Amino acid sequence: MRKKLLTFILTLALWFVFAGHVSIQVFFLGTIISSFISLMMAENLFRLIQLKDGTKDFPKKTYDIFMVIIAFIYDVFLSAVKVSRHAFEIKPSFSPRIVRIKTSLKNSNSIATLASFITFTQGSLALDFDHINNQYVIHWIDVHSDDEEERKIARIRKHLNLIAKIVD
Amino acid sequence: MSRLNERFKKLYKIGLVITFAIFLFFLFYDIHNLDSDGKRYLSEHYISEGVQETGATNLVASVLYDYRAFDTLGEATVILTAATILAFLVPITKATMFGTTFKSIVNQTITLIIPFLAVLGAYLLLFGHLSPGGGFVGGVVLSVIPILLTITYSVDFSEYIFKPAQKKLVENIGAIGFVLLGLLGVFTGSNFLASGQAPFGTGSAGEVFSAGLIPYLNLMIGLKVGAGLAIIFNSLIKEK
Amino acid sequence: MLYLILVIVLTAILTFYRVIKGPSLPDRLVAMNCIGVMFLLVLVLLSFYFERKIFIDVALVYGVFLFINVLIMAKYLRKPWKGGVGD
Amino acid sequence: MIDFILSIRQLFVFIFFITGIYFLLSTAVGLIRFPNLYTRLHAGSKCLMAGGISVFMGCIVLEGISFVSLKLIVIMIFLSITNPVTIHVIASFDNNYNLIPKTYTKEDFEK
Repeated sequence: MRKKLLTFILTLALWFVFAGHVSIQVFFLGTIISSFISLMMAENLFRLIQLKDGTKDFPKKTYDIFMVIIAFIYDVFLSAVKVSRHAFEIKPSFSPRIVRIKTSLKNSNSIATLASFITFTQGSLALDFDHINNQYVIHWIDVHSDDEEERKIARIRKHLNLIAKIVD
Repeated sequence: MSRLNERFKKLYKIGLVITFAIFLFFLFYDIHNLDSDGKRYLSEHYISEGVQETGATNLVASVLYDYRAFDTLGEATVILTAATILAFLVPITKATMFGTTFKSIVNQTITLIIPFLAVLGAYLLLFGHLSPGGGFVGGVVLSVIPILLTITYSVDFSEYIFKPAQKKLVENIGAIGFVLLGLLGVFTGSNFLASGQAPFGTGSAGEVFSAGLIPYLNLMIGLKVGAGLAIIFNSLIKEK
Repeated sequence: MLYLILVIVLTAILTFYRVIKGPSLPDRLVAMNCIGVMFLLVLVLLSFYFERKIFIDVALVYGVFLFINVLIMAKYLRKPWKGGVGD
Repeated sequence: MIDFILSIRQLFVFIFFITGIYFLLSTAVGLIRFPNLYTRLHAGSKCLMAGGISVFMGCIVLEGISFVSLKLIVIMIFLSITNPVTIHVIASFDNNYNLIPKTYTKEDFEK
């Protein structure tokens, strides 16, 4: 029931954004359509997220989501600066390396979220995911030594803890 | 002889491009000079009086579903014919196709964006007379949902969720409903598929429930196009 | 605003070099995806240039179709084997 | 006072558009100059999304608070969700692209 209510509110907000103005007729149509969608698809949408604590710690969760969005935008711009610096060099120099990282996440929804985070951190790209050994295959753009590799893996662990707080 | 033949093949392509360019030049020259003559009286009439006569702020929708609605009926019949013939001719046996299999990352993302697609399709269908869009585009966006299910999971899963009989039923509802809505014009004493001239009341332009029959015709075309495209895609992909 | 649109179209033409040259098929797919997103930005900026804000719907639908297009191409395009259909 | 706020807004719009042009140009140059596929994927994901986000932010500042800027935010979130998935699909497609023709022999097709 809680899932259906959440889906209903989200789709109704999306409907008002698309419609562009607020009136009684728009609200009437939107109620019909979003109730239809939430009856059909609510179970599939939140299939793997466990809402264990309910509405008790709602402000804390909102703060966490806000922190994730800030970290996302910061990472996108910082990594883009780093790649564009490679593009305007006179002689582009790389030292690529392919690394496998083991994760502790079990939820397949959070695995998908972490993959898009890995694509946007500095100089890394999620190539593949191995379901048997539960590990990512990651391509780094420049890693010069083993010491530097450890430091970069630690940066991914920070994202992993951040995501495990919200959806897991 | 063979050397001459090769040279002719090269010159053939270049000559084709040049001929096409000259043809396009004359076409655009004619369109550009259309202003000077008095050939534009019909489009002037549509632009100046279209909103007042039909009640739809989107002028393309007012031409498609009011002035030239009979052409739209013919266009929609093409999709019905294509879907039925494809479902009839393509054999039932399934073969192995060597497509790449997607990992769970793709599946989770597609599960997240399917409600977004449903709301977008419903908006394009129901607001066809107020904004760009309309029945055809809304139907294509709605038919994207079964196509996504087909390419990420399999044909069997997609046909388990949306049954083929249900899709046939929805398409037939669209096809019959269009004609029945057109007959409403005859019962009130005017022509077939008339919405602006028939005494339904056009309403005030700019609101959701206005413009006579146009929103309902949009809805019918959207259901028909969406179900038809889903049937065509699922009958062409024969993956085991 | 018009100069901004011209610069983005020029970057799209620069990217089109990779579509023609690209040695393998995934290179061409990446370049095509980039060109698609650049023209989506051009559509949004054109709606601001002509001051018709209602044209943003066109950009929305274009973004949806771009995603589907790349997914279907990446699933079913492959190298033709000897004696097969595409040989 | 109103002139001051307007000039501040113009300055922000200018900064956002200039950064967007810089990242889009670096996308095109990177796609041309980088040596192999995986480094080109880096240019096609990060620089492209940074350029797109900054152009959208410029449009939002230019528009102000209205329904149009909310619609722009919806497009921005949609792009930033789907673009990493597209890059991942192309990368995994390349893996299978090299592997599949070796694993199937001619006898498999004659069956």
